[in-house]
Amino acid sequence: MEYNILVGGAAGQGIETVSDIFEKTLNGMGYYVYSSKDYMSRVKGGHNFTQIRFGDSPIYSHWPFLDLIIALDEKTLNLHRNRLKDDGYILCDISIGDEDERIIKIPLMNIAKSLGNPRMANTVALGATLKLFGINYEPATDYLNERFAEKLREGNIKALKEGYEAVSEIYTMPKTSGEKNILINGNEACGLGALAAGCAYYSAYPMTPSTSLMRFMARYAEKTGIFVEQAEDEIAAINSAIGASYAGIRAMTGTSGGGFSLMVEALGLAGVTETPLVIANVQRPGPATGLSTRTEQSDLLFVISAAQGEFPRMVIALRNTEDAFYQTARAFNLADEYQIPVILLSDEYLSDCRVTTKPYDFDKIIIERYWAEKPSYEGMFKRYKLTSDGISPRIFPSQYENVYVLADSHEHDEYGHISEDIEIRNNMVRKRMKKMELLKEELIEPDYFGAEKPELLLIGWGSTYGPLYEAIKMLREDGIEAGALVFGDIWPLPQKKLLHYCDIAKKIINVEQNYTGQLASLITQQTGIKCHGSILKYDGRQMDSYFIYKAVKEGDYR
Amino acid sequence: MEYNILVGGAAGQGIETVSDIFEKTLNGMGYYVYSSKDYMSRVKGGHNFTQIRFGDSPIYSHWPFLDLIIALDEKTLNLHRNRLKDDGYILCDISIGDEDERIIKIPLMNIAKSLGNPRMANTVALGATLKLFGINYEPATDYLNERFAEKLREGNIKALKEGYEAVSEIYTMPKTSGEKNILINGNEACGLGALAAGCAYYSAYPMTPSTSLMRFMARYAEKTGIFVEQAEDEIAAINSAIGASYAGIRAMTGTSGGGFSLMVEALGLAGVTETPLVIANVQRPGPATGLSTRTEQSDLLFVISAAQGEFPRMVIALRNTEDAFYQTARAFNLADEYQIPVILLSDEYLSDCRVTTKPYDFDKIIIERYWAEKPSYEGMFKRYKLTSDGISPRIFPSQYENVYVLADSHEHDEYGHISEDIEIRNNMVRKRMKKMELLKEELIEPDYFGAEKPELLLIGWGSTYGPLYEAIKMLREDGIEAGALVFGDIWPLPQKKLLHYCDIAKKIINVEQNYTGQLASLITQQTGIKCHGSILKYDGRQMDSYFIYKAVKEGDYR
Amino acid sequence: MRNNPFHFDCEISWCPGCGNFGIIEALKETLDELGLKPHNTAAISGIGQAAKLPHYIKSNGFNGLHGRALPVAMGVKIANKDLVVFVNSGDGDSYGEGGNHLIHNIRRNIDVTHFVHNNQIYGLTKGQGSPTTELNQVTTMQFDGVKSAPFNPIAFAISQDCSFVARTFSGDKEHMKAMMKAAIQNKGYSLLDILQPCVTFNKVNTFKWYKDRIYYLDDSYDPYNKEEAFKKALEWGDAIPIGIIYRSNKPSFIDRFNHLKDAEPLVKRKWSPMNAKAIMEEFY
Amino acid sequence: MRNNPFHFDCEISWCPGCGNFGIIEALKETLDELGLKPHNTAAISGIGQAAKLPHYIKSNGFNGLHGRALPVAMGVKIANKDLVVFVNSGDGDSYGEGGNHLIHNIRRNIDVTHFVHNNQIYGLTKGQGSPTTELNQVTTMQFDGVKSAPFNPIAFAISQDCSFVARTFSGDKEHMKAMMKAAIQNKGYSLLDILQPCVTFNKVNTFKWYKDRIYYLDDSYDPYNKEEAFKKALEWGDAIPIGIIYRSNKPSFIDRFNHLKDAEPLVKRKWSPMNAKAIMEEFY
Ligand SMILES: Cc1ncc(C[n+]2csc(CCOP(=O)(O)OP(=O)(O)O)c2C)c(N)n1
Ligand SMILES: Cc1ncc(C[n+]2csc(CCOP(=O)(O)OP(=O)(O)O)c2C)c(N)n1
Ligand code: SF4
Ligand code: SF4
Ligand SMILES: [Mg+2]
Ligand SMILES: [Mg+2]
Repeated sequence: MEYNILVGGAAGQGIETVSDIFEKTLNGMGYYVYSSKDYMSRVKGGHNFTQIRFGDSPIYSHWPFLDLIIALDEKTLNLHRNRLKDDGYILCDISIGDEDERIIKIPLMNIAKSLGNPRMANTVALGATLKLFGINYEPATDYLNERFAEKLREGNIKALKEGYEAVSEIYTMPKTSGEKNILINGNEACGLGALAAGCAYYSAYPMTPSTSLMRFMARYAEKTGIFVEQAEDEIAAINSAIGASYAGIRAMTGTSGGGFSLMVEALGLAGVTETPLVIANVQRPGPATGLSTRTEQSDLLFVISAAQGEFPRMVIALRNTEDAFYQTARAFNLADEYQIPVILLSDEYLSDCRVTTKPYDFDKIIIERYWAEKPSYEGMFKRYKLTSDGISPRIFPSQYENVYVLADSHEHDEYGHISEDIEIRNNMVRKRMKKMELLKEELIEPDYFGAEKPELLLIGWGSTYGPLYEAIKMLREDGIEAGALVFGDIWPLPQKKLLHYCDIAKKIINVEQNYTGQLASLITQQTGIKCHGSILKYDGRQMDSYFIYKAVKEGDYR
Repeated sequence: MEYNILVGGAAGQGIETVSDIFEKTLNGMGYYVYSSKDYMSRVKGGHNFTQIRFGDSPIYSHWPFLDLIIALDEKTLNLHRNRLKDDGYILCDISIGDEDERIIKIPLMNIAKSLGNPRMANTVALGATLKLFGINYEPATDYLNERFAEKLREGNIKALKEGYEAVSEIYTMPKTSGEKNILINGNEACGLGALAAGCAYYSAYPMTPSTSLMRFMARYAEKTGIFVEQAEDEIAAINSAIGASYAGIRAMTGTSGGGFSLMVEALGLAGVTETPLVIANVQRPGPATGLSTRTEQSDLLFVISAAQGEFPRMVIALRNTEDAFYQTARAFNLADEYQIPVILLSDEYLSDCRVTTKPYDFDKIIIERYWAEKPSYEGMFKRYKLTSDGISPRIFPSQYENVYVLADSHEHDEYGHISEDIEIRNNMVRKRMKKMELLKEELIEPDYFGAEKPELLLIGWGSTYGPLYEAIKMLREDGIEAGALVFGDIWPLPQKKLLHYCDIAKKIINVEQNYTGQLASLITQQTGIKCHGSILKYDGRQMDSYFIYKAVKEGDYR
Repeated sequence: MRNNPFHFDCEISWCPGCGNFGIIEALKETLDELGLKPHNTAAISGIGQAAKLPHYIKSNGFNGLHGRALPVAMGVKIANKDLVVFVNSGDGDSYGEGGNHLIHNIRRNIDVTHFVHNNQIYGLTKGQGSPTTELNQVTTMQFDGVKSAPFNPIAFAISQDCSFVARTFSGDKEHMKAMMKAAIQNKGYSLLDILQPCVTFNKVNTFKWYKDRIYYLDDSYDPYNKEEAFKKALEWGDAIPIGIIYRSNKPSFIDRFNHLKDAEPLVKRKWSPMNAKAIMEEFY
Repeated sequence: MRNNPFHFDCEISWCPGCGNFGIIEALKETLDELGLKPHNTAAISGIGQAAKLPHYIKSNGFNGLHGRALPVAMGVKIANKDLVVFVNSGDGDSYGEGGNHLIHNIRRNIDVTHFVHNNQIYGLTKGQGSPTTELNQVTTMQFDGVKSAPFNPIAFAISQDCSFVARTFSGDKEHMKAMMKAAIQNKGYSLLDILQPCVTFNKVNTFKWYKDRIYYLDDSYDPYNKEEAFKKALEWGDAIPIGIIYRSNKPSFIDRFNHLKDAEPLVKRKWSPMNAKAIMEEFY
């Protein structure tokens, strides 16, 4: 059993307060919550909304049909009404809305005004919403207290209560498991994973939708003792992280596409100097500035081939809030073990999705630094020693008395000294590229769910995981022998399951949040396999499970 | 009939003077000259050399076996001796060399010193070389006069003559056709193509091996009336070129991989604003600083997918000095017609190769700007008008009275105003990407040479053109049914000939100057075709025709 | 305003009360009073709240990348020196991401007017510290306060002998207009730093904060005196001078090129392949 | 020199007579005389002739990208504040490609010493104008002379209240050493601009040219006076002051963070996943 509600209004009207507190209340009660955001690139005005889906079992995607719309303005009412279920309701101020009997009008503004602050209309709406679901408002008062400064608290709590009184209960809530779960979004989960992995240096430059990751790190910097810096630009952000990593601490940077573009040269620097580095690219639609606050999966081929020359790297697409934590933590170990840059590909959708998530098991996180022992010699360390597996011993400056270490962006000899020698060049290229082979052994195969022998195989990556998961469930309920393969580790491309299921399936369809079908290209490039159709969306709004389900059912793919 | 000579020494010893004048003399006489350079990333010292191959018919590649080595130092003698033919000779100073009867020792240093300037030893060697081939030294004296300042002229001419007298003729020169050809290298040809196309703005930041292209443009700036600027960094270089192009003049930038990395964000800017732009990426080996003065073809996949988001672009690989001129000029028309960035992929080898080339036919160059007519309305121009072919009418600021034009890096409406509307987004993405389809109609198929029905198909791109051309000739002389397909236009990938010949050939081998076989990947990605083997070289030194020939003969590919 | 040819009736996404409104009004009036027409001006910007300005005005315009307005402006000006080219961008855009272009365009003295909407904060990305945010100020990103000393754009520009350096305040339209006019009329790179309250994210540097602190440079002040100007540039805090702080006379960038100086704008020239043919002769 | 622990016997690819030789000698002696050991120092650089220095000295080192030495140096210093971190890079690297990092690291006052080998030219790429090349100087790229006014690094650094700003000359080893020592000892960002003749490509600013023009600041000069320092910074041409031109006392970047200031270097700390577990509590 589940409900879908939408809270909408202009930027600055306080949608965030309503949704945040409502979600926390539900999660605290033991419900499963899945909330996703849609907002414009402006600070005030325009139209923003949050969709909250919740129920008594895990939820994997947002959903198009609504039980309740909380319309803080008229636009919300007009824009989303067509998605309201026949038995749904709209909650709004008395000043708007028509005769539709599904509209519940309450004097949001008047109540707020009468309490001395018209800006509290949203809190009134929150109170009313809680009541509609028959939820005790006590926890919400605590959250209001946390959220607001002293002087605003009393008013807001009154507003909450008056809203609560203004309507009567209409929904029956299911029983809850009573489980204690966390409610976290993709960027927070990613940041928490980084902190768990012992990331001690985070430098970045603000860029939506990666800013909240940086903000998360900044918020906990003092508490965890790490260093977080807003750099002057993305170039400084990544180069300084490389410096920190060279000097021995775990370092990370995060950005979105435009910032990643500026980091490309230094990505190669990490590659050739063999400096571990974790880079989060939280994708948004391009090209260039594109749609700053929206979502897309269109940087895949870019990050795989970014930077001049050839060097090993790993790309991990984050699929959900579990991945965002565990894979981020894993990325640091991989970066250290192979001395490579590891790119985490996230996107706005995932970064902003707040989902009820099983508490992370910190015992599963192991920090492995792979430092070399003290060498038997003094002086210059053989940082780029030729070894059979391509991995050279690594130490940090001053780690051992009388041993020092040089890193270099040119082709270099085993000591890191510039070299133009043919044999050294060949050996160094091979040494570095050998790590690519080792990486292939490390890969986590994509998740597969669905029929054991699928006739229809959907292939996706990253944040379409949840929507695909639910879509497959629906398709199978309709008797379709479908399955989906969703990539997390994506470069190098794991191929075992891919070859297995492609062999079985009659029809292969790639499902991606971009125009050109980048994963499909990558799969053809790596295996020769061609998809037979594509379900693509590139308007900056994430496809939901129903969208995929419907596209499959209606054969709506090209 | 042809000869191969090598001039070697330390940076600063004047190899350049010897080779430059020797080559010009030969070219002026009507011979075909093909000279390639090998130099270190330093200003003085080290070891540099130039190989000059010349004869009475066109030459396409450098060649490993030498008829004559002009050793300005002992290193040259030791390093290249193993490549000397049994009937070859080494010309050097009396102070070096052993008893090998192939060594012709002359007192280069003593002669130069006796003329008052030991640095003229190279000119003495030049004189001797001319004599060995029985070439009149008069033209060389003219070149010396052009090259040197007044006060150095007399000494150098004396040095030339004394060198000339110091040896006697040993080689017979073939007859020349008497044809008048130009002697030009890849960067000069590219620059000349840009000037012919009416490029009026060139901004760049120095980076080997693209610096000489910039220098070419700078040298002729005043003469041609164009603007050339050394920008503060590559980011400024490309952004200002975009500004100039928006404002209505043809603009270009050039760089090498590291600089291209910094330009990536602005590449997307050209893409989304639909501003024509020509970018030359003169490749060198990476990753990062890599080998600054050497050659590689390892930026192919990078430039194809560089920048966040998806937008149309075209990539043309320059194959030789003909291409460098004509394709550069063509790039400007394509950029203007489709309002896209066009990337020219060159490399150090081509940029530094100086080749006897048929004079360019300037009548073939047509400048097409594709400006729109004056609109029927005043006010804001519909710069991004939705049209059936995806190409919107374009005007420049102040082109028409009371009409003004806006370009924007966000997703935008037809006027260029920021828009987050779903329908506009979808239409704009489709509009832009439609141009990709039109581009496919424009493509020039790769050059094919060899057997009509090849058993063995070699596939290459860019500057391996010449080496492949000669290799195929040799293989066919050995009775092998071989052919080669060499791509110039490479993105979008032309497929007609590719599919045709791949269908016929039993074995397909990609031949590339990189480690991973990037063209092979691209071909698989686009067509599903897989190569059966690869001939790859990634030590920064270009493969010659013999290298390819031998690799094929010995089955030396993986 | 309705008769102003630069006025554009459109939805503006700035927050109500934002200092940017005053700036755009002053700018439109200035352009009109200078007798300019929208097709002869080019409004260039980067990314940020300020940088949305080209969308809200009738003019040629190029809204480019964050931090990269100046290079675009330079390209535009070189292509067509008859255009009046100005940049409107934020303090983050101009002094942060774009810092390097600031240095080098001052060196060039390209004839472009740079209006920096200096709200001492990153507005569009929601309140992070900018290069001009006060030391120790707590922001949405700097939980423990900003740790870098604020950038002083005025002192910086003077140190590089910028040909026109001024400061104005978005709360005083007439002063803004006077400064804008002088800046546009300067033949060379002009930096006009505009104190612009961000009512949403900068709760320190409010309208009142600026209002209480600014004072006007009067006629007795000589902007051509570099050392005095430098002293003025260091004033901040209790008393903030506004007006033209420094000027120097020197040729603008384009006028340093013999072949561009008195010639037609490049965009008006006819380009023919034959232009280059003579060069080929040198390669025989 | 043979006993100097920083001395490294290796082939050096600089041109004979290059001003860089003097600088590296002075640097090695300075480091030794300060009692440092190669494993406690970190030589960071970008790309250029000067930037090859980390290859010619015994020390930890990081030879990164063109223009990006400062960010790397900052990362290194933050990771391990016990290391003595210095940058050796060219004028192109430091003031051209890397200009933005210069601005913002001065603002930070990160405890890194920046030795700019200022030969007023791009050496490694063969003689193009650099940000400090004189106006109108003809170079291998600027056939008609440089068109941008030279960047004044000293005035610039003073304008941003840099905590240590000095100039020295590669022809005077003792002066260089004194300046290097003072620069390294300054707890904060120190800019030492070193006049370094490029014998191959800069035929204007030769050893003699510098020698004839430099004069030494004596004890009567007070580097703590910003306005005086600014005046000094403007001197160039016939008389070029060398010495410590400006200083100011302020906390170094790391010391502005409570949790870093008196703590162990980050690299010496033990990092455990449990460090983060408490944070998860906030998400229930
Ligand atoms: C390369 C890049 N990095 C980051 C961003 C994100 N971004 C957009 S505007 C902005 C800062 C805006 O601050 P400011 O320039 O002061 O303008 P304001 O909004 O305050 O007017 C940032 C960081 C971007 N668009 N591009
Ligand atoms: C991104 C990038 N752009 C350009 C270059 C090419 N490059 C190498 S060194 C250099 C300039 C060197 O000048 P400077 O910093 O003054 O050092 P110098 O050689 O004079 O010591 C340039 C432009 C590069 N390596 N990387
Ligand atoms: S956030 Fe600040 S700068 Fe941006 S529009 Fe609102 S008030 Fe203006
Ligand atoms: S080119 Fe100039 S800076 Fe470079 S090594 Fe030679 S003399 Fe020194
Ligand atoms: Mg701002
Ligand atoms: Mg230099």
